[in-house]
Amino acid sequence: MAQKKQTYREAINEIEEILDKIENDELDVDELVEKVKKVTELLRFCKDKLYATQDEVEKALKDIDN
Amino acid sequence: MAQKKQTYREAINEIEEILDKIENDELDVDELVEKVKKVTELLRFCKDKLYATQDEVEKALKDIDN
Amino acid sequence: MAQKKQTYREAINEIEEILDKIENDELDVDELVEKVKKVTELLRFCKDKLYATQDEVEKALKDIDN
Amino acid sequence: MAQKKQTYREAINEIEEILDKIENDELDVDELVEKVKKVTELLRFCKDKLYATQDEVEKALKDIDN
Amino acid sequence: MAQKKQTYREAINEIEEILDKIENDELDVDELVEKVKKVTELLRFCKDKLYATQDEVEKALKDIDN
Amino acid sequence: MAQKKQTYREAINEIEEILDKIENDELDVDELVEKVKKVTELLRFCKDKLYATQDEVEKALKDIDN
Amino acid sequence: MEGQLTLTQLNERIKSTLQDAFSEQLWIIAEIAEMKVNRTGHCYLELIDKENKTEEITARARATIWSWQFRFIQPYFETTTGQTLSAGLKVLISVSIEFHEVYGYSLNIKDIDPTYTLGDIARRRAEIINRLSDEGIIDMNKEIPLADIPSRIAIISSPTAAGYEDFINQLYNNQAGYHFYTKLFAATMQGNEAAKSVITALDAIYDYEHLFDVVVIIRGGGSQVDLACFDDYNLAQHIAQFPLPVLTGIGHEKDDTISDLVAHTRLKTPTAVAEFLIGKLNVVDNELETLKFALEEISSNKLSEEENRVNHALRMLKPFVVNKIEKSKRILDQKNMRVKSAVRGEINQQQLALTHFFTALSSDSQLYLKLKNKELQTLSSKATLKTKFGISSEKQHLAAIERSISTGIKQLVDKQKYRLQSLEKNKELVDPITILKRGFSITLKEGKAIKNDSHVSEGEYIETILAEGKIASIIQKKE
Repeated sequence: MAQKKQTYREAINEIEEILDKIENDELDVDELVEKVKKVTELLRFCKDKLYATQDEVEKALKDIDN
Repeated sequence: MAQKKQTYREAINEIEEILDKIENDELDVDELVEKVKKVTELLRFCKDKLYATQDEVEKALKDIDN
Repeated sequence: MAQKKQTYREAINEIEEILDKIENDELDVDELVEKVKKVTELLRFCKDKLYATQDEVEKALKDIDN
Repeated sequence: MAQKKQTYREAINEIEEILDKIENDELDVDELVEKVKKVTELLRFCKDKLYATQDEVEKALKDIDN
Repeated sequence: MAQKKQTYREAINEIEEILDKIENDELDVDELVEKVKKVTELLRFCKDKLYATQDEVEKALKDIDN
Repeated sequence: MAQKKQTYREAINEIEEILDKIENDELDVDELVEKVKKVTELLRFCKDKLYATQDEVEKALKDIDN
Repeated sequence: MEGQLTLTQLNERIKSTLQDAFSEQLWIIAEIAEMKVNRTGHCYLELIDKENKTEEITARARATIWSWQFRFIQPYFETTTGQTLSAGLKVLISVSIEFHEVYGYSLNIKDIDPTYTLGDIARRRAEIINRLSDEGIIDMNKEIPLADIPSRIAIISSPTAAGYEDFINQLYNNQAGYHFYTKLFAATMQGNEAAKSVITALDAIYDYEHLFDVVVIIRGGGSQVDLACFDDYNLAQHIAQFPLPVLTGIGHEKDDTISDLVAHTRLKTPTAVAEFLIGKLNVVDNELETLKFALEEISSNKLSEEENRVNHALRMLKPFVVNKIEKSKRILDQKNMRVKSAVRGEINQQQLALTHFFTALSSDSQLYLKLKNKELQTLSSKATLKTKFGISSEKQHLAAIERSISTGIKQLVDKQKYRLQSLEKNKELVDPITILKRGFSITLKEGKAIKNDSHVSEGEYIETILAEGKIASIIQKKE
């Protein structure tokens, strides 16, 4: 889906935004854990795209007749 | 307690404010004990918060690799 | 006693005031003994307060290191 | 005695007054002896008072150091 | 004697009065002897009084040193 | 004698009166001898009195210096 | 009929006439319509010429290339042009005209100039490129952004081709373990049917466009020179306008085909395409790793920065506090010292003042007494002086009186003497005695001469002096 293609970039943008904030001291220690968790989630999401098998895609491809 | 609601940032600011006052002789002997106690409390609070944060961050980072 | 309520700062100010009077010859010999006694009392009060403060502060500081 | 009630300051003032009179020839020979006696009495009074003061003051000052 | 009650000041005044009279020729030769005798008496009186005063003053001054 | 009671001052006055008369020619030859005799008598009297006075005065003055 | 010729004679005469007319070799341009090589290596061709626009065949000729020549000509041509020497090509050939009595007219090809064919191909390619360009589609496929993670791949390939196998192996055995999704859309990848076949495959993929990130056209293991089909306009048009990025890996080392040109990305071989795709995922993976590393670093920096801050505050606290207390102690000590010195100073000052007063008293009173003494002495000498002066001035007074007495008397006496003298003289004239002797008498009242009767009264006692003797009488009557 088109949205799926965008999500990776968005995820990356969000990660970079958060990293910038941490680096530029715009983030309090209080917020740090939450934000780090958010980044790891996003990274996990992106990595899954690289490594994980998406069954529905596999199935869809199998269904194509040619 | 009210202190629990205090953020790390506020605690650090308060610590630095008190330290400045001690350094710049803006503090009376009368206030000294109280203020030193306050600073030690705040430092303990910050340290605890910092260690907790560190643990959580490390845990989050480990989660990415799994 | 009323003196217990006196702050270190007030004591120092009073010492200073009496000293100024002695130094500027505003004091009669007749008053001298009384004033000197007052000053020594104030000095003693300040010393005691200072040492008490030192003890308390050192205790507080030791607590941090543990 | 009335003299006991006299302050050191008053005594000094009286001494100075008499000395001024002697110096400015405002005194009769007839009065001289009496006045000189008065001054010596006053001086003795002041001296005594001063020594007493000194003793008390030194005692008070020693107390500070202990 | 009445003369003892006379003060140094009165004696001096009388001397000067008599001297004035002698000078101004208001004095008869007839009275001269008597008046001169009077003057010498008065001078003697003054001198004695002065020496006595000096002695007493010195005695008084010595008393202070003791 | 009545003359002894006469004062130096009266004597001098009488002398001068007679002298005035002689000078003003108010005196008859007849009286002259008699008057001259009178004057010499008076002069003698005055001289004696004066020298006696001088002696006594000097004696008195010597007493002052002693 | 005389002069009648046999076919053989005719053909012999044609042959000799042709030989005379075309004794030399000629360079001619023709299109290869057919071409085959027999077992012995001889190459038999059919050459044609076409009307440019109508494509109507305007000439046809058989041609041969003898095997010994073909062995040189063919590789030279093919390596120079990158094209298989095959039907459809336009060629510039050096020919000799042959005429065989039995087989008739044919051309024996001695040489082919590959530069002509090259030019022709280039021209045709340029035409196609111009056309694609004019139609505005030449870069269309390039403009489609390639997905960041192009893992869903539609493959157009011959399923039996070694290149396809290489591609699949390469992709699925990637070291990182990236997961790819592939779907093969089989097509003929060489020969005249190839373009059409690939287009059919593209159309099939088009129906499932949303399931794919990328289309891959690969060919491998086939002839390196059989690429003309990928210069096909129709194929190029399809590729260019395909809504998914098309990657090519059709195995040509030298020039790009037009298909390569319009494709999103042109790669040399199927393996290269696989590497390219893995590389894309690698980039993402690296980016993710970088971000992860950055996250680690930044958050640990942040935390250690904060830890430093806290530790710094902790380290500073003690010295600050100790310093503060020491300072306060010093201040107290200073105050203590100040108290002592001020108090002692004050007492010393007072002592000095008392001593001063005493000295002043003693000197003042002595001075006073001296003054008085002097006054007395002055008075005493004044008394002596004045008394002595008084007496001596009295003496002078007396002396003056004495002097004036003696002078007064002397003058008086002198005066009397003179008077006496003049009287003596007058006496001569008015000597009363003389007069008296003449009978005159002097009447005296109380010793004084009466010169006027007003001086006397009746009954008074008067004396009358005569020249000789005196008469005493009482006045009885005044006349």
